[in-house]
Amino acid sequence: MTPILQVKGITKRYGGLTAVNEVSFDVAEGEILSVIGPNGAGKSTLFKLISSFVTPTSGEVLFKGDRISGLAPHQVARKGVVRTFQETTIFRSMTVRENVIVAHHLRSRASLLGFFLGTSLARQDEAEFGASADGIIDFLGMGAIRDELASNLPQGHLRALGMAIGLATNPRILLLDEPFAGMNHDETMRMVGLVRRLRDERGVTVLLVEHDMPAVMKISDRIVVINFGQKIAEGTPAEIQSNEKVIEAYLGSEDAAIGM
Amino acid sequence: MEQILANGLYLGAQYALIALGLTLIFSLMNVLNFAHGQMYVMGGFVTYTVVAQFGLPFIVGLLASAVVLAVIGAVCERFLFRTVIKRSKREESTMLLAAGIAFFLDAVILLVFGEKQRGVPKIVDGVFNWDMRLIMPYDRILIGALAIAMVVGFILFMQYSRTGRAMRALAQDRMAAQLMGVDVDRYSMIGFALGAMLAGIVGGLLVTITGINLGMGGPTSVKAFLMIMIGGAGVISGAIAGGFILGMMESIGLTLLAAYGDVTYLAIFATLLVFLAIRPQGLMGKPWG
Amino acid sequence: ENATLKIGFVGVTSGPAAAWGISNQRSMETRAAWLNELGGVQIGDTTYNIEIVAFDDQKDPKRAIAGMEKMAQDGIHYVVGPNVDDGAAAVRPVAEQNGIMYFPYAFPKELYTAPASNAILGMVANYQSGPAIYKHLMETKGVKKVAFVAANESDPLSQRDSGVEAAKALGLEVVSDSVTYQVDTTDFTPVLLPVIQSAPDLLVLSGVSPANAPQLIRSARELGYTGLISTETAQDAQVLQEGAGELANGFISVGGASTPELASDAMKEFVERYTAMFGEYNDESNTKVYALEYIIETLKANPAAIDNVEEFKKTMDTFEAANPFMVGDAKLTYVGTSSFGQKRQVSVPLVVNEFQNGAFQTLFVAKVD
Amino acid sequence: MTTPKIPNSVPTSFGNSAASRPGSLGPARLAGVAAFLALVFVAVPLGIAASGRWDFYYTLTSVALLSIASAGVWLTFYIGRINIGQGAYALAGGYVSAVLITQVGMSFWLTLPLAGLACAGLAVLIGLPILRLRGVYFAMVTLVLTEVARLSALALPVTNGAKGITSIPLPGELSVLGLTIIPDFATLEDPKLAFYLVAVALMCLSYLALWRIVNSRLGHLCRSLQQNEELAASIGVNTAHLRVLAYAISSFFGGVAGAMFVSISQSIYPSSFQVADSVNFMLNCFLGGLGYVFGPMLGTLLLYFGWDLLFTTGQYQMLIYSSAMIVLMLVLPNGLLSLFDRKGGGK
Amino acid sequence: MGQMLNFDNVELFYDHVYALKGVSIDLNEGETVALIGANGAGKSSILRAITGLRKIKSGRIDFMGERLDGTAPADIVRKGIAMVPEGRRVFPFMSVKDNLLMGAFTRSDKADIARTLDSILTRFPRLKERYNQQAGTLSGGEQQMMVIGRALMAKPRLLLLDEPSLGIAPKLVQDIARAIVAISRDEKVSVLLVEQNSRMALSISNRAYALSTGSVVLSGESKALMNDDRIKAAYLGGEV
Ligand SMILES: Nc1ncnc2c1ncn2[C@@H]1O[C@H](COP(=O)(O)OP(=O)(O)OP(=O)(O)O)[C@@H](O)[C@H]1O
Ligand SMILES: Nc1ncnc2c1ncn2[C@@H]1O[C@H](COP(=O)(O)OP(=O)(O)OP(=O)(O)O)[C@@H](O)[C@H]1O
Ligand SMILES: [Mg+2]
Ligand SMILES: [Mg+2]
Repeated sequence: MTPILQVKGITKRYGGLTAVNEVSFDVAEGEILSVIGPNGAGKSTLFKLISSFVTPTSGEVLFKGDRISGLAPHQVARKGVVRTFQETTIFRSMTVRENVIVAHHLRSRASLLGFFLGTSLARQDEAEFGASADGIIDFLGMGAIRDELASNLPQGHLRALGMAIGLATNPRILLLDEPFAGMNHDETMRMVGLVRRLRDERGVTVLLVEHDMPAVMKISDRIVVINFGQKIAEGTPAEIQSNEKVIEAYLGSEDAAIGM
Repeated sequence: MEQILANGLYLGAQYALIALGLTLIFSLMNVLNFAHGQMYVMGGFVTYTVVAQFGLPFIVGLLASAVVLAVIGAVCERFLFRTVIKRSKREESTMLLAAGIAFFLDAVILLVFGEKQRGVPKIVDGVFNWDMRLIMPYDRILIGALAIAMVVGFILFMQYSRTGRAMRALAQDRMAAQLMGVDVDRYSMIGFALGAMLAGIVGGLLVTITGINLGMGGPTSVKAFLMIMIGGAGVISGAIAGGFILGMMESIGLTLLAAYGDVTYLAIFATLLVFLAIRPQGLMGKPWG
Repeated sequence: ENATLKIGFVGVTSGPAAAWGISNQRSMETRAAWLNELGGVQIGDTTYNIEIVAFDDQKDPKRAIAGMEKMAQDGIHYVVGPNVDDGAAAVRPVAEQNGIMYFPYAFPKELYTAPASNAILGMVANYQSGPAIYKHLMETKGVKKVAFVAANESDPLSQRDSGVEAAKALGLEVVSDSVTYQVDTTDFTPVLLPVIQSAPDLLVLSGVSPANAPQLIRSARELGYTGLISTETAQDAQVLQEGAGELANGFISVGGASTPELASDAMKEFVERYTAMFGEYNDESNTKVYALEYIIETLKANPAAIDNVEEFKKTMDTFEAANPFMVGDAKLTYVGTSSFGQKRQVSVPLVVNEFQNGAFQTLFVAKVD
Repeated sequence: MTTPKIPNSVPTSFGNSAASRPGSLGPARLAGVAAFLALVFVAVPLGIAASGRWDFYYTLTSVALLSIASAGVWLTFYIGRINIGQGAYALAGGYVSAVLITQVGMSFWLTLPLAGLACAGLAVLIGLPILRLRGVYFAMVTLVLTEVARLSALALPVTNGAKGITSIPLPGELSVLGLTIIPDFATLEDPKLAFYLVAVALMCLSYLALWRIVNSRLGHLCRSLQQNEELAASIGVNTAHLRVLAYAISSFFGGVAGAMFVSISQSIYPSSFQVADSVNFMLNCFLGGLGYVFGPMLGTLLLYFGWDLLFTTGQYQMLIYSSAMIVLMLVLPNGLLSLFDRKGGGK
Repeated sequence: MGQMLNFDNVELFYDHVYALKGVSIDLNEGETVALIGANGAGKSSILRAITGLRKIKSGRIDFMGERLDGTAPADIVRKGIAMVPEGRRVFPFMSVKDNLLMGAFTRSDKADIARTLDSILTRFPRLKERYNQQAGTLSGGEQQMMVIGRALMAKPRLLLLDEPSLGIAPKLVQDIARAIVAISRDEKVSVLLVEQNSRMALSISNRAYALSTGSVVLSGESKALMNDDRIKAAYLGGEV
């Protein structure tokens, strides 16, 4: 089976700083893969490279064997590689439902002119988007806040909304940047369940960046560890937890923190 | 060649001073002050009144312009901009306010100072003439030097004084400045007053050379916008660079393109569009969102 | 109680170009107040008080149309203004549809040439004064080479073009005519440098505004230019004095239609009354007082014209009345036949002045036909 | 199947009337539209005939046309760009129409859409580089654009330079298949009413289009762009394309308004639309309220009429006008229509 | 050890967000107190309320026996409270030197300021090396040192730190933790520490409060909390 996504020797430099340095890994279809590493290690940059928000200095990303590096972000999104943002990025002055509906853009069959004129195809589209949005909102358990203005939402719901926006684009691969941040333990565990269901029921491949180790260990099929832009380890959660390099660079040894 | 450079330098000095005030206000409050040109005109008229009507020395006129405009600036900030910024949903609302103030100042200037062109007598006579290669009247040299001195003074003030430091901090991070104990309201007001004052001082300086009239406001604002676009909005060094670059472009363009008629400004605008397409944030600016 | 005769004014009285319209409006108001004080004017069997209805068009042709509509609405048939080419052209349809005669201070010939017939030029056009001045200077000062500079705006540019044409027709050599400047220029040295280098005997500042004139003169002199400088528009002596001082000596411009030698007692009284009402006199009002006078006198000559401009037009061809503002037996008549093919211009004397030490001195006086 | 309901806490449409669904024509909205149409097409002419205030025709015609141009500016606000350059397109549209009529001999009615299209094309060319700019940078560049338009009109040969184009004939007859839809204006007793009717008809069409845009997917996408361009891109929106599209539509409105004005004044000069006009278009939008489709219409009405009404205050006109503007800004910084928010929004 | 800060039943809103739902905490002189809790729990809001950046809806805040709420932020700094805000908030286009001098904005005695500056540069030698560099170009760790130094320039009696470990590599986190301990010991400054890194926070503080969605859910001696099962589960991420 060929991997759905291949990252091949990708590098990104900003001036003198190498944010991502020769990173390579594959992602299999239907896999949940976490990328971890210290702050500033280059994880978000890596996601931006995969979703083509930034162009790599060298190296490339292949989606189903086709090169997607260098395409415009909306083209990559169109192919099914969709990213949510680390910062809670949503359309602030739209309601939850509007947010999700607008995110259905990629699925429109009618043209913009069609929508303008209100052709039957356009109306059909709108109706479908509405229904699908409601489905997604219910799936993520946000039914009660459907018509709330996004700027009024608490942190936790913002994350969920970010994910809903991502889902609305009908992605093949969803890139989640710190989806659990801002959630308490219970919420996190519920979210973990959701992501799992997403994969199981909708067949979405998930890449995520997360600092919440219990969650990462619980959810991931595999983990890639980045430090100073470089991949320093790759493996199952169990392998990573016992990897000396990772403990030293990221997880930290327990008494080092307390020993003062 | 020498002449072109000298002309550019002289123009640049006064432009830089105009742009400084505009960029200061912009950096502190994110307000694009449409009334900047009108403030400049106001400054010119105040100096005119003090010098030509009351017969007082030029320097007194200049001081009066500075004070009057500082007060106007402070009042605008305290009673108008502050309120609107607090209450409006979109930052751009301040543009409407600034435009309203521009109209208002235009009306006040018309009522108070009349519609005529005014000027004060030359402060120094004579022309510096280097072999016909470089011709520059002494009063222009003096005004140019004064303008450069003020630009330098302003930079030193912003760099080394407590107030200057506070304003720079305010411009870079309002919240952090507040945490340092900077009274942001007070310093916003001071900054606005200072920006208006700079406009007034340029008006006062130039009234000895170009005279002043009601119509100079709008075009001055547009030129000042040009300069801060070239240099980067909200950046002091950018404003200075923008001022001098525009001055040079004008000087060079007018000399080289004279034969082709009315195209100097078209050429400048076209260059600017191309430049901004390549470098949207200007020479030294930060990208703006 | 007298009836009221409303005369309109549509022009710019606010914003940057306020100066142009304000002198119009004020001279009309001064004259109207004066006439009313004298008991009004008798037209036909009725005695009227004059009321001036003024509309500020902000120098915007779209607003000028609104102003003209407003005049039509008020039943006004005689309007002074607008002050600029675009406004004057824009109000033409309204004026013609509503039977309004208007007196623009704008030069485009189409406004006054048939089929247009409702506009009457309120002053001497530059293509009339220009040749007179050039000719005078050719004869008295031996001028051979002439250079033109103009602001990069409609009115000055078209004045430059007709000036160049006139100069060429007189056999002058035009050494520079492509240099223009932005009205907001603060340093004219770079602008004038190439002009001066073309070494003209006469430098013409086409359609120069009072604001720019002193600076241009100053820059030219400071660049070492020693030739003649002239313009075909009116200037303000005080502005020249403040802005250029003695460097402006010898500067030739078209004066208000009255110099000390020409001014009658009525003109002197007008100046006094104007100054009393508005604080400061404006030399341009010497010219601008005429439009109202022409309207009233023509109506007196043919009372039927009071609400019928066709009657007014008929009267124009033969109209003649005493000119109260000039000494001697000067007359108010309509002229313009040679420029427009029909009488669509008020006859004001063409006074060419020379600036000397803070005041204008008459160089020569001519008449336009 | 239900059409999506956009709750009324989001001000996208006039008045936010509680029961209305912007995507469709509910009975309340239909009644409102009918009332509005009756007002502008029937009540106004009747009122003018009754009162004899014929001058209002031109005033209202101006308001209608200026509000079309303002609607364009509003649309650029809707994608998060401050546009102070609409005067440039109004001027360009005016010139396109004037040149086509006087030099090609084309019918005015044909030049009207052509002027709009030419401006849209121009907007694409200019928009491609400058729409990358944001915030005040875009605002300042567009301000300069107005000046560029004026200087170009002075410099280009086809525009007849400083002398302008004058004596442009009135709009001729518009007939389809031999059926006269609009009579030759020159044959009309007084074309004022005709101009008024054409102008308000254009205005209604423009606002209908704008309203459809805002309430269709295009509008939602524009809003997404306004709020977060990066996120919009990540959900597959071609942001560059959309920006240029919105800007082109906006300029189309400007061009049409400009062309229409030319036919009224029968002349055009480089100074026919200037920086002051561009600023006014922007102010109209602010004043009416940026969150409301009909904001620019109301803003134009108020600003334009405001000036006219103050015409009796003589030399204080400007002072009073600008003071009123400042006070309005202090009291209602989010536009006039934000008044409706408090009553109708109900949060 | 007298009571320094008393935060009594405080409620705070952002538009419609109910961020603090009646929170009470206190802090004694010389003490280091930690606030831990998930993102959005309201930790930063507590600091914003203390520094006056955000008005409180109800409740009261006292500092050294004087009422604090309602006072302007600038005056609060003068009373001796300095804060290192979330996300560091350096003045990016100012030099390290000017950034530090900004910290002493409320002080006027030049000689005294110079002394403080010296002691800070001695404590953070890295800053001395970067003295004239633009702050925006410093590395994250350096920036964090600098903003702590900047806060100390005000000679505060109470230092508020909002997530000083954010964006900092684990090794540097240790340095910063050590610096905090040293500062509170040497300068006799009380510290209110907000941290995501609960393990670090608990290890260097005397007492701690755990917050969840705007309310205090647990409080006590840090050592005790460290071994509390609930804390372990919710904040320490179990056994890693
Ligand atoms: N546009 C940019 N220009 C310059 N440097 C950048 C840019 N974007 C990121 N960097 C730098 O690249 C490095 C990696 O940043 P990145 O955001 O990918 O880190 P991260 O691993 O996601 O960290 P975190 O866990 O804090 O989110 C950092 O040093 C950052 O400062
Ligand atoms: N400016 C604001 N406008 C609206 N809501 C806000 C604002 N700032 C904070 N909030 C909300 O208030 C609540 C508490 O925020 P606060 O910043 O105090 O949390 P925190 O515990 O510091 O979280 P973090 O760990 O993310 O810093 C959150 O729900 C947050 O979304
Ligand atoms: Mg990241
Ligand atoms: Mg926080």
